[in-house]
Amino acid sequence: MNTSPLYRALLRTAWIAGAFCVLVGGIMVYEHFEAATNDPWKSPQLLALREKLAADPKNEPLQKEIRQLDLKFRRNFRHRLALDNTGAWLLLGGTLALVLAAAKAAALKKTLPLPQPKPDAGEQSIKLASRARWSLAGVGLAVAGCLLIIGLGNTSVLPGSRDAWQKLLSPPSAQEAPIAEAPVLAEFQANWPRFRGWDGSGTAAWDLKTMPGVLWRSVIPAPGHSSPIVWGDRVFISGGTTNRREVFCYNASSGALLWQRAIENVPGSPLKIPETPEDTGCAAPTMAADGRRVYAIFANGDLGALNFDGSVVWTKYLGPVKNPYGYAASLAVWGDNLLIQLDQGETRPEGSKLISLQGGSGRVLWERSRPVPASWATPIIIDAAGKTQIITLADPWVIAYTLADGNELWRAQLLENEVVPSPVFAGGFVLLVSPGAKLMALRPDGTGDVTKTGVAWATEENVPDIASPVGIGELVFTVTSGGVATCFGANDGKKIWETNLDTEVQASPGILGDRLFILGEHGALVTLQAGRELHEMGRTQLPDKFDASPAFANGHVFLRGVTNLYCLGAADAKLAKQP
Amino acid sequence: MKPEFELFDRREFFGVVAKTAAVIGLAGGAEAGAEGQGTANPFAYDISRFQKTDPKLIAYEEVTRWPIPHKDARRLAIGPDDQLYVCAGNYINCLSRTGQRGLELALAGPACCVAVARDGAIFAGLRDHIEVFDSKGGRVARWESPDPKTWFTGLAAGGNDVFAADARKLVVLRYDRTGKIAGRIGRKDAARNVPGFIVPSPFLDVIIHRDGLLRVNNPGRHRVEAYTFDGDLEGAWGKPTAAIEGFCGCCNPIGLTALADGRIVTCEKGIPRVKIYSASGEFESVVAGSESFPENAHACTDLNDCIHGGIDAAVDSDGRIYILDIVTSDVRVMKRKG
Amino acid sequence: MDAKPPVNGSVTRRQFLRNGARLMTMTGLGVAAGALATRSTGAAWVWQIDPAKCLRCGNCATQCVLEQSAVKCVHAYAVCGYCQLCTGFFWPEPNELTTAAENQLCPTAAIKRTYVEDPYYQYSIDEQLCIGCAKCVEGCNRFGNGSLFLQIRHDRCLNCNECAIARTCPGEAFRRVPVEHPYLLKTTSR
Amino acid sequence: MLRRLKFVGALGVMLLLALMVCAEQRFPPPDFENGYRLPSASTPAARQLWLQYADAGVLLAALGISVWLIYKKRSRRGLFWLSLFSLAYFGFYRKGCICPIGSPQNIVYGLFNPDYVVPATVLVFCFAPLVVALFAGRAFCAGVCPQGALQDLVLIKPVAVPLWLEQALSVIPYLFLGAGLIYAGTGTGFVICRYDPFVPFFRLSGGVFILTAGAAFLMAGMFVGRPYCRFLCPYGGLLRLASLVSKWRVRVTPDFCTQCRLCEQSCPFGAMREPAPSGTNPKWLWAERKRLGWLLALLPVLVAAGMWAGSKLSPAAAQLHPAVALAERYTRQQSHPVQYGLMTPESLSLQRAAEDPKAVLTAAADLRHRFDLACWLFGGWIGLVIGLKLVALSVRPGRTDFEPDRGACLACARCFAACPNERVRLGLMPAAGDPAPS
Repeated sequence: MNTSPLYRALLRTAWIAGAFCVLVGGIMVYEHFEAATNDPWKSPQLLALREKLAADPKNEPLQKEIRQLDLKFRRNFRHRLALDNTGAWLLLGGTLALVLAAAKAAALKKTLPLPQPKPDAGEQSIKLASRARWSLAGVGLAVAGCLLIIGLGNTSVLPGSRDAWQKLLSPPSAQEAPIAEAPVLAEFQANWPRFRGWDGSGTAAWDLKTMPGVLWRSVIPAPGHSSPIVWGDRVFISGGTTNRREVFCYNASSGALLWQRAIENVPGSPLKIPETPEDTGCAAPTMAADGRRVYAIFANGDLGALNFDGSVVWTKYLGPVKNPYGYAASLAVWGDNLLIQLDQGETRPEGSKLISLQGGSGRVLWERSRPVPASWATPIIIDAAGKTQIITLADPWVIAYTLADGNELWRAQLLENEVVPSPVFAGGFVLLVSPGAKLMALRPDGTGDVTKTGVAWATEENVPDIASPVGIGELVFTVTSGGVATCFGANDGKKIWETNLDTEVQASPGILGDRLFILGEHGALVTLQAGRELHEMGRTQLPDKFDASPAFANGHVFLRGVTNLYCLGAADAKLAKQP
Repeated sequence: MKPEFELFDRREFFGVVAKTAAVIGLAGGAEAGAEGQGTANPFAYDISRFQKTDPKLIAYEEVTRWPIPHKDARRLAIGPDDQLYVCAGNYINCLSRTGQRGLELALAGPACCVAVARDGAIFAGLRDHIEVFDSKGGRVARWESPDPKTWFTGLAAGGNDVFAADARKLVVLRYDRTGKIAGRIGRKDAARNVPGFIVPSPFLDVIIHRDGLLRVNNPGRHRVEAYTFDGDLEGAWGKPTAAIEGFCGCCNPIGLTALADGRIVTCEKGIPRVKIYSASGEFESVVAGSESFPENAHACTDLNDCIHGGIDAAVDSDGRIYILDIVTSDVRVMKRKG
Repeated sequence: MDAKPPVNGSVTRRQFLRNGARLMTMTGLGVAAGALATRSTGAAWVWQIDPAKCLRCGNCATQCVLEQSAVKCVHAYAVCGYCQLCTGFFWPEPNELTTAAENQLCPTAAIKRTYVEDPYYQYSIDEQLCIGCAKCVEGCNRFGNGSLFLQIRHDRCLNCNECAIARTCPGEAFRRVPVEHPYLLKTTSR
Repeated sequence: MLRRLKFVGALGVMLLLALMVCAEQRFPPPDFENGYRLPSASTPAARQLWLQYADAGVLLAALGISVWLIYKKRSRRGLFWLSLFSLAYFGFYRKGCICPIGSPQNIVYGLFNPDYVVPATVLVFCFAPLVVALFAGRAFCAGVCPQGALQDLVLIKPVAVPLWLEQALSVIPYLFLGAGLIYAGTGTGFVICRYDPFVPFFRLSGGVFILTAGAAFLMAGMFVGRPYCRFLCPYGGLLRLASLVSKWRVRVTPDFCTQCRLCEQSCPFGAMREPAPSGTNPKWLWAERKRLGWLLALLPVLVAAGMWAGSKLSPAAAQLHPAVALAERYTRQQSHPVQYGLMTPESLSLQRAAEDPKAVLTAAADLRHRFDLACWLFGGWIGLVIGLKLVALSVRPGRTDFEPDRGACLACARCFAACPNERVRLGLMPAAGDPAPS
């Protein structure tokens, strides 16, 4: 070991310089982390004192304490900056000394090269080269592996492929295109696109000729009171509970469950939804379809649009719905407009509104606030007095709006307490029910306040409180929840006949051809002659409870029971397989 | 939905592995040091405490709300027959109680303020002059201001006087019904110990209170000052604080109106809120807190500073308060609760 | 002088390849440099903050490579309202309108408040103390005329090729400005 | 044309109006009575433009001196003092930026980003060392680069790095170069500058992460010669490629080599190559030629594999771009909302994105397409680098003397002193006997 004094001196200076650098470095690192709490803006102590001062402003000692503490922290902060600056230069000087001393010491101990004979130089270089090649191949593999791992572990939520981007970036324009070939009115009439048929009248023109029998029956996986809607060979119903709400699609001829899709992750919709009253449940509003999409709304304010294949087009949260018994007004659809009567509020109006959306994109076309509390009736759209009018019922106002821009046409103060039965347009009149009080016929051609002038006739006999009326030609039929069916004259309101079906009735009656179908709550399907003479044509008992109104489409009657969906048709049709 | 019991699904598992691999990989190495810092900003200017109003204090609720015909609104006033006069853009619109559009006065320049006398005469304050219209909308007279740099931002029409608040020359001019200037109120005057107005942004307002005194807001001093018709300062109240009982920011209140029983309604911007004080200045209740003016509050937060915010209020004969939101250009009708 | 001068004066194959490659690289570099040179205006760039885009997020105080950030608050006196209660100087809930520590918003007391005349006060920034945290900028913009704003001070800034703050700025407020006009001052309140 | 003029005119008027409205809303400053005059904001000037041109001049001069010291004067001491000067001037005075190592990013950013004009000084700093390397090898690394000088200074006891490890590690500079250029081209940022371990020392301040990295490199630099230059510096990769085809090359001996092997261990950077025995043994020759054939055939396969692996990288690599990161956070926020603190960068940027989400997403889409292409190229580049290195290792160099490897040699002139002929040239040794005829 070369122990010349110079070498030992150099070694010692190197060690001292090294220790000095480590010391200064240590102090600076300590200062850096220790400052985490006592900088003037970060120190929790100072913030707490300020909160206390805000509570009682005149506290002198507290003010003095804050000022001293603030000054101390600010002085520490300046001190720390100065320390860092000098520390940096000290570190620089220290490392310079360390390096020079060490380099000089190493230079002293430098051994001169003594090349030894290398007999196998050739083979060695070839062996080294091949090992180098293998290590290079190893590096290549490692890098490729890294690339793949990073690629696979990609937690990016943005779409990967180009067309996924297209869909993300241009949802609205994509919908504009199919507007051109929106289904024509006849197609709406041929199907059952919304609650009680295309115009909400509960009637269908074709006839069944014989008493219908059950063709198939399918289990409904989720509870709900929404009526079935039918388009083409598909039947759609909605169901759900507070933690999951879904849309189900069945094949109309076989009853097979084609798909079910949950309406979830609706932007803005709270995860935990408030309890809805048990008898209404979450899925009371009936869905709507416009030939390209189906729309479903639920009691917690979630609204979803789905394609016929079940893929979600758009979802929207309409805000918390404050409805004492649970929101139940069904959706209405006309061309590409989707209408929602969102009435809210216990006894006073709380943000009730009528919203018109564009079906394709969910864009709000217009929105009108309504001076009414919560209601449960479904709006209907009629062509009367040269305008397409939307008739809405609520307590106390019946209001008509124009479909195009939602301006108010006329209003009448005729209703009170819980308005459940929906309006019907029959015999040139708008028939509306003030539950348990009056059945009235209103002329839809007025403007402004028509409370006194608009009512054609009114009757207090056998007024329904839940089921909506149904009319055909000159006759109007109603059913009370106690089971009393009555027939009135459409132009004068005179009672023609009445009968007691001795079964409670929740569902609204419907007319198929010339048969009046009344669906009892405990499964009794009663068929009466829809004419001036009372004549019961038949009664079948179904093993279920029924609250939802029937749907008539492509030759069948669809009924939604509490547990099953039933399809009834002409008895001689071949008995489809039971699922 | 991801079942809870599973620690994390396949994609996240690969995410974790990728993060470790990424740290050694180049792309990842770069990412390690790049992203901003933790979830808290130690320098955040936190006034969220003042943006939530104690529900017990809120005494009014919104009945309805309708948009106003033009953008760029500034002031509104109530006429004798409860008609609403809104000045927005170069127009003054008269709206019925239900928001239907009635009379529209087109003016040469931006309409800054409006007042309607008991006999129906409409006084429209433009930047530097006042135009007088009869109740049918016919132009009757044009009153010039004494100084070209005048900027009228508040008008009050009394029996036989009209008071015009000039935010630029910091004075309230007193006109008589013929248009002659009968006096100047509020100018800095040590002898009459009037401290003078501080008006950093163009919001000076004047109302004629039922107790016969004027009420003028002094936004820079965060006070409401009471003056006689001849300009003697009778008293002033107001405390500069963001807390609910004071006036927040650099220059509030920006709008005044009075209820039938003499209580005063104040409007503030920055933290947009409308409050009610007793005639002598004790804080009483809140008409609408900052949470019901989200767009207005936002107008002051993002990039442009607070010159686009602002609110004005007016009261009709049966106590309903109409609040004009300058940012959303709509009028809200507030009715006392219960 | 290559390893061993070629015997017959002709150029060896390896050397020919090398000359060809060199020529190609030279032309490549020439083309790239030419393309860029035609657009180059001889100017050089320095970093600056656009006050209209600054979101006052506090990154300027913590992300700069320098211990004490090169970003400071600058006061546009022409825009200032000289308010007695300056919301950039005082806490939102000031105890009273004095320069006592408990009323001041600035964590390092870098704003000097001097009386001009009733009722006006002048507010000026002490750059030694300011750490560029933008608390006063937010206060002034939120309630006042917005006369306080952040700027990079070019007597302190090292002009890194990629500014460490620009990388994490949420408002993308940093951009390169010519060396001769290194500031984006606020003259009117926009 | 006229239509567009009308449109621009209308736009102008509208803007003027908007300004007028805003300005009209705002008051001019209050008019003071006591003669107070508005102070004006101080605007200290940035570093003068001519100083930057002076830096470019100093760079060219230093390069000239370095070439002269290596080829004419052949003086190690001269290079040592030149590197000290460079450390002081380019490092501690100029604080590093914009240095040749970072400048390729500015060039690529300028090429792919029309609104960034590359300053002339950056062109000089990027191309001058490369052009010099095309003629005289890595003269820049020898004495002009401050980072190199700093590591040279701390080199105490060089340890030889085994060839297989050196070859493996020397792939990293090209990875870093590739990543740096694709991130610059796509406008993400300058990662080479961001992760330069020595610039914080010149600035005397920096983040804890980067300072510890710098200290670690210096510690390593005491025993492994210039670790950053050999195993990480991307510009070093470019200079290495340029010096492979340089006109002149550094030679240990001033005239001829007697294979005395005295200079074999003299190179601290492992760049010394001994003469390769002529390939007379047929057994070896045939195997080598077959291997070379296979490796050349493997090259396109490696490039294709690299491209495939690279394309997988694009979504992850794109997340580094602030605009793509914002779009990711915005989309993730829609499905799983996260509560960020008040006025934190994340919440503020989300607020800004919420004002016009479509623009944010379209921008992210364009960037993702650019990243797809860039990562595809990056993968191919890695495959190419590895393929070429494998080929280079299986080609038999015809060497007769001890001479430094063209690419690896940093022209630090340490090996000159080890050569007896050099000592003779310097007159330190008498000429021993007659030299072998050349």
